[in-house]
Amino acid sequence: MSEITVRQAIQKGLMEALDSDPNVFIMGEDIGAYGGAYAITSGFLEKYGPERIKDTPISEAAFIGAGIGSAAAGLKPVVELMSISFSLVGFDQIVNMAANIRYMSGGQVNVPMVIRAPTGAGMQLGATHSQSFETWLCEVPGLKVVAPSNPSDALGLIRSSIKDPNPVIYAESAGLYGLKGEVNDKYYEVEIGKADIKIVGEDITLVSYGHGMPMLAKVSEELKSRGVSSEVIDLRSLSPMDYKTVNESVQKTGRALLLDTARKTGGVMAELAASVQESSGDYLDGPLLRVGSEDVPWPYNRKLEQHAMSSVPKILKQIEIGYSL
Amino acid sequence: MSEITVRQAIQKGLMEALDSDPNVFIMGEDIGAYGGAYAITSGFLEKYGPERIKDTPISEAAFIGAGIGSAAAGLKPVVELMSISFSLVGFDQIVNMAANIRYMSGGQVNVPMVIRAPTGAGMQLGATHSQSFETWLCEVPGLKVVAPSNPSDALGLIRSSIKDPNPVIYAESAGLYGLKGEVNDKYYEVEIGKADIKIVGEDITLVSYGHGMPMLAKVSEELKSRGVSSEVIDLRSLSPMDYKTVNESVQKTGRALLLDTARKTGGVMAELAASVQESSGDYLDGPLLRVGSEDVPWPYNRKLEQHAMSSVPKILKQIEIGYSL
Amino acid sequence: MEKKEYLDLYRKMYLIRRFEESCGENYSKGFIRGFLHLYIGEEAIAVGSITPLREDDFIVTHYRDHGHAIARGLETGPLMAELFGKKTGVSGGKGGSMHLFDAGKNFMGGHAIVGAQIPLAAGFALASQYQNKDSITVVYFGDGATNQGTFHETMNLASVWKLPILFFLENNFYGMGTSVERIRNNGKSFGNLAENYSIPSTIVDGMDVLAVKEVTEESIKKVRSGSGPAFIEATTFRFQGHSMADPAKYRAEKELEEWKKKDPLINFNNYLIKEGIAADIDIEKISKSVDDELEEAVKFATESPEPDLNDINNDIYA
Amino acid sequence: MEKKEYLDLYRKMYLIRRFEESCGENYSKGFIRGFLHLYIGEEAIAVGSITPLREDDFIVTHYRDHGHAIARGLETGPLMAELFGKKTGVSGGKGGSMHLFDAGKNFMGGHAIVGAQIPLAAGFALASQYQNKDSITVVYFGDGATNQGTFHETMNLASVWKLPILFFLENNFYGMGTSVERIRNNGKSFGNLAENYSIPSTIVDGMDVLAVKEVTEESIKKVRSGSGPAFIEATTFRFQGHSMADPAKYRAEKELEEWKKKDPLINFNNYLIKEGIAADIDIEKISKSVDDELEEAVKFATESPEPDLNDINNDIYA
Ligand SMILES: Cc1ncc(C[n+]2csc(CCOP(=O)(O)OP(=O)(O)O)c2C)c(N)n1
Ligand SMILES: Cc1ncc(C[n+]2csc(CCOP(=O)(O)OP(=O)(O)O)c2C)c(N)n1
Ligand SMILES: [Mg+2]
Ligand SMILES: [Mg+2]
Repeated sequence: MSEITVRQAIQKGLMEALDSDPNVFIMGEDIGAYGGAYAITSGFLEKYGPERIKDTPISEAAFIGAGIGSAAAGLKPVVELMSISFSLVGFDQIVNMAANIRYMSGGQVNVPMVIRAPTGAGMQLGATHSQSFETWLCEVPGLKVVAPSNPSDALGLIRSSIKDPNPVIYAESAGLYGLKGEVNDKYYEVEIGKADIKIVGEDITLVSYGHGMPMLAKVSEELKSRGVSSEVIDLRSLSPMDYKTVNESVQKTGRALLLDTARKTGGVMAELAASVQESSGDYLDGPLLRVGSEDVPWPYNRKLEQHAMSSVPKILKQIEIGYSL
Repeated sequence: MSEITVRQAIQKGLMEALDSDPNVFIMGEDIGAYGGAYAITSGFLEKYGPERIKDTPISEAAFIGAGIGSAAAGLKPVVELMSISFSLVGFDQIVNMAANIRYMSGGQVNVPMVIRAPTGAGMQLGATHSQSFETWLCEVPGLKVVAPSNPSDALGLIRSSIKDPNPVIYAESAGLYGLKGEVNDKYYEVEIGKADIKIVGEDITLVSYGHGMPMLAKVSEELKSRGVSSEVIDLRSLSPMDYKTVNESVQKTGRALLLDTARKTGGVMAELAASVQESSGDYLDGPLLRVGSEDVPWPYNRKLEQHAMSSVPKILKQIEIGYSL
Repeated sequence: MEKKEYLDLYRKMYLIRRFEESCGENYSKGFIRGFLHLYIGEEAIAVGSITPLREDDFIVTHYRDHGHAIARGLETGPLMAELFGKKTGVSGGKGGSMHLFDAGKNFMGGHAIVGAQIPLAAGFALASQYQNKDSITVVYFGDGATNQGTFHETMNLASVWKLPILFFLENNFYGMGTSVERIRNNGKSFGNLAENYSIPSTIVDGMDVLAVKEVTEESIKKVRSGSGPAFIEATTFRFQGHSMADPAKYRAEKELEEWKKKDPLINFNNYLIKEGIAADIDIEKISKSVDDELEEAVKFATESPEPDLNDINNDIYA
Repeated sequence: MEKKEYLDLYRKMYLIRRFEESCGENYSKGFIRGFLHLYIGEEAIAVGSITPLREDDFIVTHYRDHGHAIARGLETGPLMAELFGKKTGVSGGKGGSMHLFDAGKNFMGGHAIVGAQIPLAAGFALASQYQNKDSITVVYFGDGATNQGTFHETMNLASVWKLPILFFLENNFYGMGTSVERIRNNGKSFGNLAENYSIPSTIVDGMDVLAVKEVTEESIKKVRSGSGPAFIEATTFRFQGHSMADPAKYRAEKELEEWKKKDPLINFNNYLIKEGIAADIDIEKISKSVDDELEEAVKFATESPEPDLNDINNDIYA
């Protein structure tokens, strides 16, 4: 075991892939000479050269599209977006092209591509730079979407994402890059589509992903101190979504709180709640609770931004109101 | 009262606005000389001239953006997209600009714009042309989204949309343009944000919008013949969403089926189900049921496409399984 | 060029023409549905530019894609079956007219979002470059598509990266009902757009299959040599409306008549006869063989099975 | 030009310089957060091009927007307060550095998605044209933004519709860490991109405030006359990193040193003295007054209240 950060885990996974598969290359804005907006590819240009670490012009639609084409031709592109907020200018390429080409061609054309992008709010970047579009992308058939919350999953998921023969969106919580954690030195992968039960418990199921997981850890602690045992689930993969694990847990505990760090309305947990109440309704002791960020454009001011975000107190309050726990 | 089609209702509303407000103008691809991809603006160019019926180059991002700017400067643009599927190439302008500018400017800049677009599948246009992105747009704070299901609402909503000082997405079910219905000759508007109880009933609440409503009418008939009384609600407005009307109905009936014509996963009804089970859980006799289209890219083949779509038999089957009705 | 090659060009053009006519009929009969865009009038472009390509070259095109598919050698049976939505169609009945694919022939799709195929095509070119192969990619698009941002973004990218890609503009002077002068303020030709990115451009009479073939061969040579992208603009006209839904009232009758005088098929026929390259009997033989082939194709399409209902969930993920 | 006008230009440039320096300090202290992009080195552009505008002209710019805001006459107090996230800020503390707005002054925003402000700006120009007003719109963007499709789409649209818009390219030769020659294969200047759409273009030394002013005045006249859009490229250099997070290691020390010799402020100062337009005492007076103003601005920002928590739900809908 080694202790590394999420950033280091992603770097490790990328370097392994670059080292072992000559068809793997990375492209994106300022990933080379600049070293990456969040320094993920720092030092890569020097090590792998400009053919494999490709700085692009500021034209997301063009280089996402080129990624798709190159994948369809047999390469393994890893495309970095500086922010998932910028995916919008290339949204047609992701949603209409990457996701649909296999289907429209009757299964002839695969798109083994990874799109990596930081996601989420909390850094006072304002309304256009703080969005969490994994909430939309995970609803598109043809795409897979993963979102690690810790170094171990970050490494395991970047490995499986690059190996996957489908287009995979790898959403990186921008606030977690510096998070440290243990990583197994023996090679492993994390299966896309499998949630992780972080804590086994009896009284309530807590579900989130990415940036929500550190919050759930605190909530679980606090509940424990109140004598309440919580089962904590990290979805890790938003598409495919591991409904089974969540349903089994909810059927055991009879209660659940689903946490989005994105805005509540239309968050990942909306679909999960709608689906779980349908499958596991009979086992529920009350409604499924949801917490998400406020339904407002992200404000710059720190106080407002913090207030807009999901938080431990908000979660505890919902649990109190909903289940008197 | 007059009997007109949805198409005629939209035309009437647009012409009224053009006649009464010199700041209203329409722009989009082939709305002038060609008369509009779905013939909504047929004859408009001749009547209002090229300054007010503006044919654009095929550059959705540019003319949506120009619509936003012109609205911010005091005009009343009605932007037509040939298909809501094409909104993706201008998604950044809609989601990051139109929706956020008021907030980011601290309330200084209004964007009184309407974006009209046909939506939905069923015409064998394949994966890239059959999407229903109102499901995403209604989750964006700052935007309003309406989706009429009949001529009367189509007219009432186009009136209120054009008057609204905010950006409004007016989603037109492409399959309903020819639908006929009664329209009041006296001027009226339909308030954005108010659902419509089409049929009052006791045993089950049926909710949809747009293209889903004709299906619900049939389902309600069939249920009636089985002695089951259904309350049928047309959301009409997807943002703001009239949770109150839905909750009241569900609290009365204790049962509900929510119908999406878009894909089930991430459809409008996901959020509604998640929210209603939270607010009205105590009144429910079972889970909230959802029907939506299959989670697949839209296929071209007619049999497959029809099979992918929501349908009356699928709805009835769900109701039978869920509530034994 | 051998007589055989001339006749091959003629046959392909004639096959496209008759295929499209057959599509029109079968659309009216309801066997083909959705959006259907015919290539009648533009046949010389696909045939002249695709014939000189190698098998390992990639082709990416737009929704008006039947001509390119046929020129590439996709069989008319599976093509027609695709339009009929059948399981035996080139895209398994899932793509339809706008989304023809044959990965085995490196025919990487018709694409229906205007301009969206252009970045995609750059990716195939990038793959060839990355793998040190000398295959190239040709991407087709219309005059209307030049207004999309993706066109410019990709031209720039291709130029900066010196990608082996041939941008092929089919300028038929209309994007749906919108004529070129209404969406462009710098003349009716587009070459300067390319030169702007230091991409060499050529303009050619798209009604003349030999001319198209010649300039394409030159451009292919250039692109294959590794010098970066090239751009060809072929001027043409679609003899029909934009799609089956379009009566094309926005065009003057006279404009169409003028263009019809340049019918690529008739003119090439006349040329072959006049130059003594072929005799009437050769042409008749081709007509006959094409008619037979198409009869077979329609029969194949008609008799082929529809996809199974479970096919709906296949082909989403690999 | 009167002495007063010269000194006004100088004062604005100096105010921007000092404002930016103060921003940098206050960022280090943690009072300003998020992304902060300074305009140091580029002052002559905003001042030279905005000074000649009329009050009813619209300005739309990118995230590197402090200079334009100050040149437009937005007060430094509310500007600094915005960066501090205060309720008294020009955008109520909700926009931050990248989203400065003052609708009353037709300052229609800094915008943070590269290239996204360009279509928006066309809309303001369209409104002026539609209402038969002779106001114009100026839109600012960087060299990197020219790679975005929106830039081309809007240039084309503006040209076809003859919109009264002035496209203003601030070419500082880098988009973040990427130098112009790495994202463009046709030289380091961009004028041909405009001419391509029949938009007249001018290139100007963006370190020389008088030169910028002069060419902008000419372009404004042209655009205001109704002849359609114009394009100006001003060459410049940012003396700092892209944002506060960027040590700018990708640039050679020497390149920066060369450009610093052209410091627009120092050179204009020297020019004023050399030509006898101003005396040292005038400059000193300005320094003093600017320093005082900024002290006030920071004080105002510091002492201003934060937004109320309920403000979070305001300003979403009208
Ligand atoms: C992004 C987008 N906008 C609009 C459309 C609708 N549309 C389909 S074809 C077309 C015209 C394209 O014209 P052109 O590029 O000249 O090709 P042509 O049809 O003449 O071959 C339009 C507007 C679309 N498919 N995609
Ligand atoms: C669509 C999009 N992609 C990427 C970014 C990140 N980004 C912000 S500024 C910038 C560089 C822009 O360079 P340039 O246009 O030359 O302006 P400058 O900063 O030099 O003034 C980049 C890549 C963004 N904000 N939006
Ligand atoms: Mg055309
Ligand atoms: Mg720059």
